[in-house]
Amino acid sequence: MLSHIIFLGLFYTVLAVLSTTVALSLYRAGQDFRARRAEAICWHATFPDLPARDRLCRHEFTGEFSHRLCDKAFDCRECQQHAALVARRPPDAAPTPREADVFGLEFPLDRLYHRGHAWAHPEPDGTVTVGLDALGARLVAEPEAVVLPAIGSHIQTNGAAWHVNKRGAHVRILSPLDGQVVATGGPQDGWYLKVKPDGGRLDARHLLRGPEIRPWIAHEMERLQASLGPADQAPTMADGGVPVNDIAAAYPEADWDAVCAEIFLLP
Amino acid sequence: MPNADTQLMPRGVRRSTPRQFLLWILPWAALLAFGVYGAGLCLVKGLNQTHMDNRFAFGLWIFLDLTVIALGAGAFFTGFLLYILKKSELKAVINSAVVIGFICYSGAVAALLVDVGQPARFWFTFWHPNVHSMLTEVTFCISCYLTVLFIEYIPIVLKNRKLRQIPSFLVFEFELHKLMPVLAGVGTFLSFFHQGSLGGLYGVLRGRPFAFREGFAIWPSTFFLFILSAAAAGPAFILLTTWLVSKVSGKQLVRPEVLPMLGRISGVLLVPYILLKSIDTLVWIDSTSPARGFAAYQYYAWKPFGAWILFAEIVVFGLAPALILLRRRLRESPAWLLSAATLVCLGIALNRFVLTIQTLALPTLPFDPFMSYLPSWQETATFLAVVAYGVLLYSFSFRYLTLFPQEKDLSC
Amino acid sequence: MTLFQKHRGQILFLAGVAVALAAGWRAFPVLRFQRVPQPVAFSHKIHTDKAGAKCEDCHSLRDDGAWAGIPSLDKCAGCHAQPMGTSVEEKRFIDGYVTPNREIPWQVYSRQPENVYFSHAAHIKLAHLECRQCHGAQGESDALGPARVDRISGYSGSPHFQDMDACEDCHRQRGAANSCLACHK
Amino acid sequence: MAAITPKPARYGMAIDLDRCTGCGACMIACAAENNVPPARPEATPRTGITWMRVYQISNGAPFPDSRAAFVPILCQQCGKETPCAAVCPQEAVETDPATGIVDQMPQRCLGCRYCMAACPYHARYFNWWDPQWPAGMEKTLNPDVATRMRGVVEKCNFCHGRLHAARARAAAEGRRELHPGEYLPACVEACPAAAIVFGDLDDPASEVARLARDGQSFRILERLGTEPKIYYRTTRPWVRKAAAQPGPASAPGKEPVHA
Amino acid sequence: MGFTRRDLLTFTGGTTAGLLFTPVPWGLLRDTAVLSENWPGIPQPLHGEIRTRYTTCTLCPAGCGVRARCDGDQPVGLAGVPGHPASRGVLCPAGLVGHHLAFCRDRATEPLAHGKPVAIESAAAAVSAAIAACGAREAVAILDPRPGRAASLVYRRFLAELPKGVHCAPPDSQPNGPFGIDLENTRAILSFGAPVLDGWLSPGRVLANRSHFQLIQVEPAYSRTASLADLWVPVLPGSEDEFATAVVRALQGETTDAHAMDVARTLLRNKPAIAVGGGPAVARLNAVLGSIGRPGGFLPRRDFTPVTDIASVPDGSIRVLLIEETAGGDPLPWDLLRRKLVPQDPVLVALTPWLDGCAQHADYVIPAPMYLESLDEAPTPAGSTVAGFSLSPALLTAPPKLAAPAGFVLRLAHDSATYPDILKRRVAAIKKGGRGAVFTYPDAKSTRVSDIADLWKSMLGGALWLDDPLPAGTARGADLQVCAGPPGPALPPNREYPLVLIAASAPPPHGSPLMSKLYRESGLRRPANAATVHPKTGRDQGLADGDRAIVTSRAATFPVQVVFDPAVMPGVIEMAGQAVSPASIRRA
Repeated sequence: MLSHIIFLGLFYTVLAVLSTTVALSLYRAGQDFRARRAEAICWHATFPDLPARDRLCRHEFTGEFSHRLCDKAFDCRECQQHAALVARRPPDAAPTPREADVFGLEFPLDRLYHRGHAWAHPEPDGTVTVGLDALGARLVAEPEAVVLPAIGSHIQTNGAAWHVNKRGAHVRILSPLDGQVVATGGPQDGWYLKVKPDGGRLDARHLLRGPEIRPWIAHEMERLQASLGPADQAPTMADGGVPVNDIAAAYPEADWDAVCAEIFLLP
Repeated sequence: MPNADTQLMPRGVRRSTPRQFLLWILPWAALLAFGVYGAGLCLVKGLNQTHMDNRFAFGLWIFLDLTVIALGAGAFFTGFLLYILKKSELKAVINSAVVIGFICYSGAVAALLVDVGQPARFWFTFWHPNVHSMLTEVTFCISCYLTVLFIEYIPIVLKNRKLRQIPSFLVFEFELHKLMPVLAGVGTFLSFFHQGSLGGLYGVLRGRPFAFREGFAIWPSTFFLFILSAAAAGPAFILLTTWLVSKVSGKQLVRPEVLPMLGRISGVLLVPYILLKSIDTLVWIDSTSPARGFAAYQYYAWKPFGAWILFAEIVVFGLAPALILLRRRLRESPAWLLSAATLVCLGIALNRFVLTIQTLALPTLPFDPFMSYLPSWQETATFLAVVAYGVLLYSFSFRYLTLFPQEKDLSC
Repeated sequence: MTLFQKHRGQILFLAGVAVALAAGWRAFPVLRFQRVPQPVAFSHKIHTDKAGAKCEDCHSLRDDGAWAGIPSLDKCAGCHAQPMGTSVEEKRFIDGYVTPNREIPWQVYSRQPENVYFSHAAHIKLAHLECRQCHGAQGESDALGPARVDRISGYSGSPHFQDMDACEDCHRQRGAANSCLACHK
Repeated sequence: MAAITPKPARYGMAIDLDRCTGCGACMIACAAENNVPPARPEATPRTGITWMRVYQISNGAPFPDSRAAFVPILCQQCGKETPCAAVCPQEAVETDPATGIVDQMPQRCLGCRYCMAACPYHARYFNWWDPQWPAGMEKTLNPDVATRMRGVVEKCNFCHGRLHAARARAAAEGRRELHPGEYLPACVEACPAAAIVFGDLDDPASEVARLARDGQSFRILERLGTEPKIYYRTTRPWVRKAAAQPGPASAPGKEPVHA
Repeated sequence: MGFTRRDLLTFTGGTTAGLLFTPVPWGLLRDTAVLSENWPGIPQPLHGEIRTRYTTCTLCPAGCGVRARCDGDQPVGLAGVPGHPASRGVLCPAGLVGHHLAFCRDRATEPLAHGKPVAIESAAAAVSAAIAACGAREAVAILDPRPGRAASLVYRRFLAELPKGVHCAPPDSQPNGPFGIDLENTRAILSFGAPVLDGWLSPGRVLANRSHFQLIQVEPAYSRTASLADLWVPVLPGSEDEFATAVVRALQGETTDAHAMDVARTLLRNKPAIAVGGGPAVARLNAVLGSIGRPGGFLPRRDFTPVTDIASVPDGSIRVLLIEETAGGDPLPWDLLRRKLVPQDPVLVALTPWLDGCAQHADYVIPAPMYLESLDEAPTPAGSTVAGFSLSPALLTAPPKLAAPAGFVLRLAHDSATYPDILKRRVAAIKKGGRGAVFTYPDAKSTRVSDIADLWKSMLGGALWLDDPLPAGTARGADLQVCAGPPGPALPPNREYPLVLIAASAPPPHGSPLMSKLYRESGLRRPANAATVHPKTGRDQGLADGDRAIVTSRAATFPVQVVFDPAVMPGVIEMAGQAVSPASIRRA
């Protein structure tokens, strides 16, 4: 009798544990959706699956580290390391030029850049304009489709802001900020969203700016080059030449899905 | 569209063309179909389709189950090391280990369902369990552990490139993954018991002095030997499969240091196993068997089961690989490493073979002849079906899921 | 409306539960069994009252302790060779069975699997059980109810005879043998 | 409660190997009594069902000095650590405390055959085929024994059907206790040489208990410690040696005993 | 708004959860369990009233009493009749399942003429015509497998009417002539190949007395009897008579043959002793032992009528041969019978329950009732020292169109009497004779015939009549010869046939399917096609244990399976039911 109790006791405990585990994770998943954590989780689930070269810390561009992989999924707001470094940084006196030309790509310096190639520009009226930076724009030049969030919908940092289709590549553009969409544009307008940031003002700690941009884009170019396959005589930037407006068109046989995934941080 | 197939594969890794893949799949699929037909015959016409008989009540299938489950132990032990002992290097193979474990256990359970005379009554064991029977323990633990493996398999599947685009899947996967240590814990607990019980299965047969062993409390010594040997064989088998897969697919799947590490784990566990096994054998020869009136030498009087089996089990397939795997220099050289791993896996198979087949072949009644047995084609087919099923499931998993996270980085 | 919209999920779920409970407790017990009517309208009541018969008169033990079960036709014919009353049923019975001397295909209320062994002798002579303790008030019934046949297993679904647990419990309480082969063969 | 359950018995047998002529009447009577189906065309000694099986053993000496003896092997109804009962995963095997008989319940049996691997006497048999009788012959089945189906294990239960019948007869007379000899397995009744004595080993007055006690008797594989209830007896030393001494006698090279 | 898939899922979830709190899951589980425990389609027994009925076994001459346990009218189990004088409450394996014979294949169920079904009348007419058409020197013969029955009397009468009628019996059908064996008082049996412990006389009687006689088996074969005998004297095949002579000389103190001396000593030490089986020398041996007409030896009985041995019938003399086959008997070798028939269109009539015996060669097949299917008789039990008779009442209902052999012969004789009438007359005769006592099976009591009112009735209830013994010293020396069979053939093995084929005990030609337990499902008895040889002999012939091989003797060749047994005499092949003859064996 006792042996029965012990044996079956153990058995049912095991079953209980298993079912609770599954139930719990289902429940939590539900909770995540209600608490709008889903987007963040998706990004966090995605980030570790990105190849190491995509996960470099921004302070490697500025030379503050010889090699460091980001462990905060590109959310510098949570990173003490970042805070410390920024604090130590001397305020550079020399006024930076208003426009940065990087290998012939315009990166206006009044904009803040997300690692996913979205830029954010705070407007006087408190909204923030969001668009696709020059590199991104040339990758998806004349996209076959653009799926924009509904006006009034909420977007989250590192969550999907909007989607574009290009040559079979389904690209989701990571949002550079948290906020509510107030207006939507498109490729032809040069911007995609106008967003009313949560908490009234844009928290831009995790966005790239000024001197970081050049080394970053350089790195992005290498990745692009790599993903485009063997370096050939095509008119790209590796030789310093100006990238063509529609890179896709220039690389008819490149696996565009892979290229976009590389640059737009798709797993 | 043509690359719907590629749309399902993980990004950043190369996989064979659909044509090549099809060519690889087809023969296995054919084998599976053939085996399923054989198994079907056994289910429809009954076990008279096999060459088992009243003397050879167990045959090829039980041998298959025991071996496969021992080799599948890699899943639980890797999980145990990774999630409980936080040995994070094993991340590189855990997914593969889980899939292999799932394949082994589901295959074994399938074979068992064909093996029993009244499959429709399989649940009676849960309804009227005889808790004193090792087989009850095995049935309960294996069915539970199969569930565990299934749950562990889910996240790997949800991480598929297409499926992960559905946010709810990804979120569920994320939450489930956070609870992995729990599952790993349960899995370890279950595995310890059923690996042991599988050994106990034979250790308790006091009617078969060849297999019978004294033990501690309710467990004969084989109980503990099986746990150890399985834990030792598991990593070795993962090592082997990983190498095999990378050879077949022509890719580097894990960092070079991973396989030697697996080898080392296997070696470290092999030493105590061999030690205990030798002690156990001596005790058995010296007291357990004679106490029941059977001088141990008798067992080895019949061809082909000579004393060489003991030697092979302990020295060739035990001591030798253990020594190889413990020497860093040898471990580092693939040739040594792989041959050692192979020896370990073969050793486990031989050990399970001895316990199942030799035990039944040896006469117990004084006036009883020695029996031999050759499986029928239906039995063999079913056996092969399990293998084919394993290869297929693994091939698909390898093609469409991320079994080796490091592959992506290593591929460029 | 809005309330419904708000708790749509819960309401649907509860509705499901309600339907399940209703089906499970009301419909299932009925659907589970097939009701097979008895071929002849027989009244134990009349036979006990008018004919003053006792159970043992018709349902008897043989010398070897085997149970004779339901009496054969000649037992009936003994009295009903000619109509004793005026009832249509009796006439139908006589014409249908007695005259052509055809055995009555009674539906057994307690049809058990072949491997079940039950000794009436042991329960009557040793345990001194009353018939009604297992068969209920069948002895006083005025009409024979239909036999309930389990649709899946094909054996008796009558409340008294459908479960081994009932036997085991009684055996346990009385300290009677409870090993498998005590009641199986 | 003792009133309800009769005094527990411990049924056993004493088989005189010197009387057995190996005619096989016990095997036939057993099969007929217990509704064991006849062999399928494909059946062999290793797949056939014989709850009672007579083995021929030889003194191993060549012509002309060879002698034969016959050893009937049935379920030895182990009384302690019963190997088959211990291993059955779903309680299809149990030892009846009232009789000491090891019960096998084919209807509960899963057909895993673990018990067969466990039994040192090979006294358990598996139904490799569905039972089949020539047309009309099923009329001759014994009503006291249920037929079995394919895929289950069965074995000798001392003709439990006869025990049921005996008990019913006794009950009809208002008796709980059986008279000695009121219940005999078919093989005992059928043996033309009266080589098998059956009875209650716990009843010191019984013939079987007396035989079990005397020096001539031994049990097969006694040292396994399972307390079998079948006793064998012989005055021929070589028979005793060949049947009692544990460990395989038919060493390789030697001609295997034809059994 | 519509009913979305999500709603459906929620609802289903609800129902599933709800169902767990209803009887549904457990109810279904239980029902499926009961179903899986009792798969349909498995044959199940009947359940009628259990009755006990009695009859007598007619499968062999032993005449054992049978107690049948019947379920309703259907016998479901046979057992011996305790205290039965001939069988001592014992049945042999075949007898224990005799009630299965009726369900065997190869049964003859309707009259056949040249293989085509005919009415019994037309078959009878045709046979009568054939008999009428016989030439003056052409014989009509009836082969009577068991002389001494009422049926035999019917045959004799019928044949007596004919110009040349021969009532003949198979060889050795009356082993000890008018003598029975007083086993109860014998102290030693010197057996020359008689299967003393393997179905000899009536097994029950032999085994009941086994403990108080020494058994010396003189036999080349390693038979069951040889292996269990107190002493086994393996002699070369065919040299049994020599050995008997040697023993005779030893008894007279004339020989120095060690074996013979040894045997002689045993015989002298255990008197009274008898010698059984074998040839003329054995008869002399019995004379020397003084075992004729003495207690513990051969005692004469009343009912003996000598019958022509079919072997001694001149070849080519029989025109019409009616062969009766019993349900249990062995069919005679066909070549022996064929020799006896006239060369031109002989007429062969098989009165048999089986289609696979002589029926294969017969022009007319008259289907006889199977054992237990009709009222039958059992004559004097084999080896009984007094005459005996018992009825074998039917327990089974026979299919239509069957005709008892005696009944058919009555029909040929245009006798209005039926076989039962004949049996009635026999019983009446016994009653009239007033001698002897009747052992009634149900109460296991013996009653003087004179004290029984209705003998027929009590015989029908199962009974054995036994005559009173003859007064001592009535044995006539002239009868001594009948104790002996023909001398064995001398067998000088030659080049063509290096080995000697000898008989091993054979499976019964017909038996219950359950006999498979002995011959196929266990190794207890070797199957009919097993050729057992000494390993050395086998290897010399280039064989291995278990090989398939061909045995060739002068008579025929058989495919066999080789079995090695070191106990077998080197240089011989043991095979079921073969006459002794030179033979060779080679791998198939």
